[in-house]
Amino acid sequence: MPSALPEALTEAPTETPTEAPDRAAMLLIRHFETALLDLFARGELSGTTHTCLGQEYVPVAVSGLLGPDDHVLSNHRGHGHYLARFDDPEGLLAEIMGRAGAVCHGVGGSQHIHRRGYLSTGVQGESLPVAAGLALHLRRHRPGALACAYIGDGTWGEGAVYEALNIAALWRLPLLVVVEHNGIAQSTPTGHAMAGTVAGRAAAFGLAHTLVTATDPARIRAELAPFVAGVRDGAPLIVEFRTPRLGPHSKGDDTRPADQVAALADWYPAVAAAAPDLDRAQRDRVARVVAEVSARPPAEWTGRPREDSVAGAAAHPAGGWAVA
Amino acid sequence: MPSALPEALTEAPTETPTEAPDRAAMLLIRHFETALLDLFARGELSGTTHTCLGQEYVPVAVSGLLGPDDHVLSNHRGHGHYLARFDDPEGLLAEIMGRAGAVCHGVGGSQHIHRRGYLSTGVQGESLPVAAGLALHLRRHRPGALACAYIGDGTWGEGAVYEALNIAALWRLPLLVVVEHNGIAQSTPTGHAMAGTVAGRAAAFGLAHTLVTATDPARIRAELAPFVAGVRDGAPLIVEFRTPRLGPHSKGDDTRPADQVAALADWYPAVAAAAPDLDRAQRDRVARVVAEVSARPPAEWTGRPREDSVAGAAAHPAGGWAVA
Amino acid sequence: MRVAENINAALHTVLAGDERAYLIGEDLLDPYGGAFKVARGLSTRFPDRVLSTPISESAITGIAAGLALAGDTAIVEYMFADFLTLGFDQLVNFAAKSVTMYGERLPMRMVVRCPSGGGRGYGPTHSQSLTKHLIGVPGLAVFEMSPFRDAAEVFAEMLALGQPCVFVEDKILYTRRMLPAVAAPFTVEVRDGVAYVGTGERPELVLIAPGGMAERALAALRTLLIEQEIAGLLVVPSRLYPVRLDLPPVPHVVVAEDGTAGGTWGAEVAHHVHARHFADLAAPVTLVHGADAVIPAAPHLERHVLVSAGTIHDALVRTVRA
Amino acid sequence: MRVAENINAALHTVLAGDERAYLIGEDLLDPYGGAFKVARGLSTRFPDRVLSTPISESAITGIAAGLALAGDTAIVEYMFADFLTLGFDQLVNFAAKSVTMYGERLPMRMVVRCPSGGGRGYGPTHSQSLTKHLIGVPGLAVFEMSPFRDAAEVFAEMLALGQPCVFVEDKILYTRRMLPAVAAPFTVEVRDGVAYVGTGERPELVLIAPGGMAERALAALRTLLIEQEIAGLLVVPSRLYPVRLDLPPVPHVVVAEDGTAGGTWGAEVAHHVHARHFADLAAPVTLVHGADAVIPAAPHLERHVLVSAGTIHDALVRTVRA
Ligand SMILES: Cc1ncc(C[n+]2csc(CCOP(=O)(O)OP(=O)(O)O)c2C)c(N)n1
Ligand SMILES: Cc1ncc(C[n+]2csc(CCOP(=O)(O)OP(=O)(O)O)c2C)c(N)n1
Ligand SMILES: [Mg+2]
Ligand SMILES: [Mg+2]
Repeated sequence: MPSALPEALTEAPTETPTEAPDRAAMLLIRHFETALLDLFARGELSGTTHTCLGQEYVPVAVSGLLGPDDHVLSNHRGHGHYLARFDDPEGLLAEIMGRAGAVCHGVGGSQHIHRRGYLSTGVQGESLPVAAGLALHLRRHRPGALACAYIGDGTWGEGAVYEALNIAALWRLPLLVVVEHNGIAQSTPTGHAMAGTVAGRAAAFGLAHTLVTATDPARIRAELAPFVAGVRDGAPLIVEFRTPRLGPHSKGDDTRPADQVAALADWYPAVAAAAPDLDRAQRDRVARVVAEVSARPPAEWTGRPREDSVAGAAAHPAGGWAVA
Repeated sequence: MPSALPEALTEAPTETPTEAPDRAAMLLIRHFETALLDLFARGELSGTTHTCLGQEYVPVAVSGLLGPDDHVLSNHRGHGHYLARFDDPEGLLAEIMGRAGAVCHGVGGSQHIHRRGYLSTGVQGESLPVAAGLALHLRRHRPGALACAYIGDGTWGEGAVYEALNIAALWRLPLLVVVEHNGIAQSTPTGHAMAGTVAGRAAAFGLAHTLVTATDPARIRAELAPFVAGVRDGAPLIVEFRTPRLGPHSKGDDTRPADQVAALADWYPAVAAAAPDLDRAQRDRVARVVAEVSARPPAEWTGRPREDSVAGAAAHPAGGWAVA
Repeated sequence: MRVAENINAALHTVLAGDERAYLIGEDLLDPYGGAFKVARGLSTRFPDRVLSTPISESAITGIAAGLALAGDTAIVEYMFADFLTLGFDQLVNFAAKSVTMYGERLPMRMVVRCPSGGGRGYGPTHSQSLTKHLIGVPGLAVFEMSPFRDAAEVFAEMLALGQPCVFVEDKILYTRRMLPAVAAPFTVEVRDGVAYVGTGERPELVLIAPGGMAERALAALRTLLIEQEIAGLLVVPSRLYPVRLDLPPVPHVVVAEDGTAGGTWGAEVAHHVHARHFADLAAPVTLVHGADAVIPAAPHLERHVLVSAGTIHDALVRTVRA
Repeated sequence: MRVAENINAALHTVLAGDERAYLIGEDLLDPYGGAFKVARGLSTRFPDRVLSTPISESAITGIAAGLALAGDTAIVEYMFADFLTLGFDQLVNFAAKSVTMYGERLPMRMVVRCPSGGGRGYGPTHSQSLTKHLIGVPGLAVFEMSPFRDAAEVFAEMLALGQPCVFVEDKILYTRRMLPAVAAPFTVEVRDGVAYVGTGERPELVLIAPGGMAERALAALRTLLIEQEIAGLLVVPSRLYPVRLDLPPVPHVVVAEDGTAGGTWGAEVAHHVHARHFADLAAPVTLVHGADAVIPAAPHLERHVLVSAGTIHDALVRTVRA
């Protein structure tokens, strides 16, 4: 039915990150994500998880432009967003594994994380209106601060995205939308799901748009800095990254031909070759985190529903609830 | 809060319709709408109604481009859409007044009308996805036919509009969107509710767009004919009319300054002066319709819920239902 | 004072007393002041905190949730309750969930106001009472405006809950008097936000109804007393959900509400009553509600599907005599 | 045959037998075949009638309504039932209403399929059972997949109704066998689309549960029989709403379902049962459902809020012994 062809990535990442902290963060995220897929393969993780293999540099670049008062809204593919903002692989892994010390006590899991200045949710498109509300708050109470929402190319299918962009433009909200355009949504190539372009959508609302094809976080930050300053002044911005999704959507569900995936550019081999010690250090760090967190007891949900639950239900030790 | 100023109508209607049937249709709608406001003022109508005073020429122009297999989707301000498609003021007035012979037996009322090839609903934005579905059907079963949806400028606030346009563009659906941009939505000037432009929104999805400022239906049809032929070939089109809303949103709820409303161009005086006999004939026709329909008994709702209603409720003569 | 004015005054109170409070909705600016004029004067007095928006119910609800998560107080005005369906995802899957889904309680001061109900000839998409769809969402409470209780008090209660609340406002009630005089032998007593309208006699039945139904319910009880000499007690809670009711022991309980048949608020109340008062009951709780049908535009057809005082009265008689 | 395969086969049957039938949803194309693989093979076999869409639940639902109004057969696959909230307006305010709001019945062949329920560790927004919100919409019927009934039969029934239907598919059930062998002394009998699983003895109680709960419900009944020597009858309707059940006279009725507390399907069933069987009942209908809480991602926490066979069993014992 769709007439458009899958959109190929027009520019492949080729540069190596120039700054050491960027390399460190990217490697941390890479090894974290790889470790998750391993844990899944070994049956030690349940549920679902979406890794950002290949895209690690995006949040690493963006986070460097954010201050402590800024608010990040993340999505289903959010581990990189979190780790680039907080150096806390333990808290995140514990959340994903449901162990003690989990950022959200194991309730949210991979897709629903909250921490001061950070929030994710798993329903596509929901976050942009919320981001607009946060931006409205920040404009008044933390002038100069912004709300930064990450969304994928596929998320442009959702109407709520447009409702929020329209309002952000009208009200001149300090809203930064980071689009991780990886050419695919679950199994659907962007060309089957998006008519027109992201740039065109920005223009539709009179919003600034910039395309990023670079992959060195330092260079990206330098490119984006003046635009982001504009956001802080009330000019919402859409930053579109062209970036490769190297892994499956979730786990084991990649139906792209292997050669297509293999042809995607990966920043990792070059960085690992250029900084083998750092690579090893981060791999080891993640391995330690995995070992340490795996050994923790299950997370405790202190806020869990109690017997005097408002709906009058009675907790049952076997799980679930019953009302007579 | 909104920074934009109310958008003034950039071009005022000035031409007089050149073709007699167009004049007849426009005058019929004008007198129909005026009669409705009279009936309301006299307390003979209840509920709500939205007249299209000033905008009559839009559906008159558009309907002339439509064939019997085409499907029209109308909205809350739909009397003109209906009367331009069906020469049936009796059926429509009976619907609005809840009298025998009502197109929808008095159930739908002003905002919810269905007739072969025509459907309206009162929830903003709902119609475009439905129109896309109808267009999909028509493409297969009535090649060359199209779905034509009327929406207002304010309706671009709704996310469903964008979801549908994206899909219509991707699937090359024969969808014609007629935007009646009257510079206001209920009490809200377009500049307070729409960032960017309608043209920009069309471009966002790679859709064709054309702006109509003319007011002579014949001239408008000539302008639009090649575009509409494109729609029938699978190139969705957004036609944007700049048109004045001369009357209140509903009844008695116009908060615009009187001089602002008075400054809006009205095609009627010139046409009435140029064709006084036709004007009188249409006024008289409407008066007869009003008299005749007002004398009819109440509409009967043959499909009304019965005692063996699926939910097990029992009808009650005093109205409403009760279940023991 | 009319009910619409009372709600308007409550909004003035909230916005004046809390400089982090916002009102967000469509066509709110003066002189329009919202479709039902409940926002009158607010945009003039609090121009920065009354946000008149595009027609974007989903975004509006999400924006309110964002504000509330940041510690602000967000009140949303839906133009019609019917449009709650458009913001349902933001309300159910985001706002209500956010209070608990991040593992620790995130307090949110957020109220969604929605003009509800038929009787005005607005037709199938502008006349609904959708309360039923809002019942049983973890983290979401539902209240309804009642003529017996100052809206300012209800707003204070809702905001103190620290979780999203829906506030149902009956459109016909807007035009009615607050604290209506109730003719003898009935008197009104309000305890814990619940109005009890009775005769002082020990009631033979209890009739439970939300604020928008109270007038019709009381008319039915009065006829029952006069024609059948049966004393009933009308109970009007302002919090509809979670349900918590303190009822005298009676053999008969009836719940009357607007909204169509099936999955009703009344079924939830009945569940609550059966669980607590089964032994006292001579019959199961009777539910009175609108027909299992769309609400037609024509007034004579609309009457056929909506609940009237007569509907309730006959249900009361049938219940007691069964 | 697994349940997912049975539904897949039913979709093949519908699309093969009706060349106006469409399947519409996200990520449907082969080889992916939908998130839960229920659409497998369909896009290859019916490339023009399997429409894989952008992530646009609202538009998808509206498109289906448009097709259905034009006389086509439209089946929508939601990737997760949780996202019904996004299409709620199109479903409730347009599709369901269209059948009657234009004064004459417009038949619509439209089914919305939605993978529901927890137990997979997907977290708060991908684990819900939202049936409660779909109950009591005029013009909308709700069905649930049951291992005891061929999906093709249910599809035929839904499409014959000529009105929009929601078809709930439990995600855990997908992996289970169709027509599961039931160990003695229980046997299954299906009458009018309702499965009755009993021992042949006169039951002391009736347990009503939708298809996704049937396995846990039967496990609970079995333990009840073995440990307490109490015979129960399990009733598994495939049409959940409108409720119509044919029950033997018993003193105790229990309804078990997924979904959180409050405004449950069970409350609607209870209403139906109380209205018809009050005289036989020794106690009000007992409702078993999930906690009044979000569904956590971590499996050990998720278990705390979901209904297990143990929860049901204990509720049965408490009900009978009370
Ligand atoms: C409303 C909604 N519909 C469907 C899904 C299921 N889903 C999860 S991620 C995803 C694809 C998202 O694609 P994109 O936005 O491009 O992000 P990416 O996964 O490529 O990072 C889908 C369909 C969802 N989470 N929310
Ligand atoms: C979803 C929804 N929200 C709000 C309304 C109330 N409403 C009816 S018409 C209208 C204004 C529509 O403006 P526009 O689209 O410009 O059309 P116009 O009335 O100017 O013809 C509003 C807000 C509605 N009908 N539907
Ligand atoms: Mg993507
Ligand atoms: Mg307008």
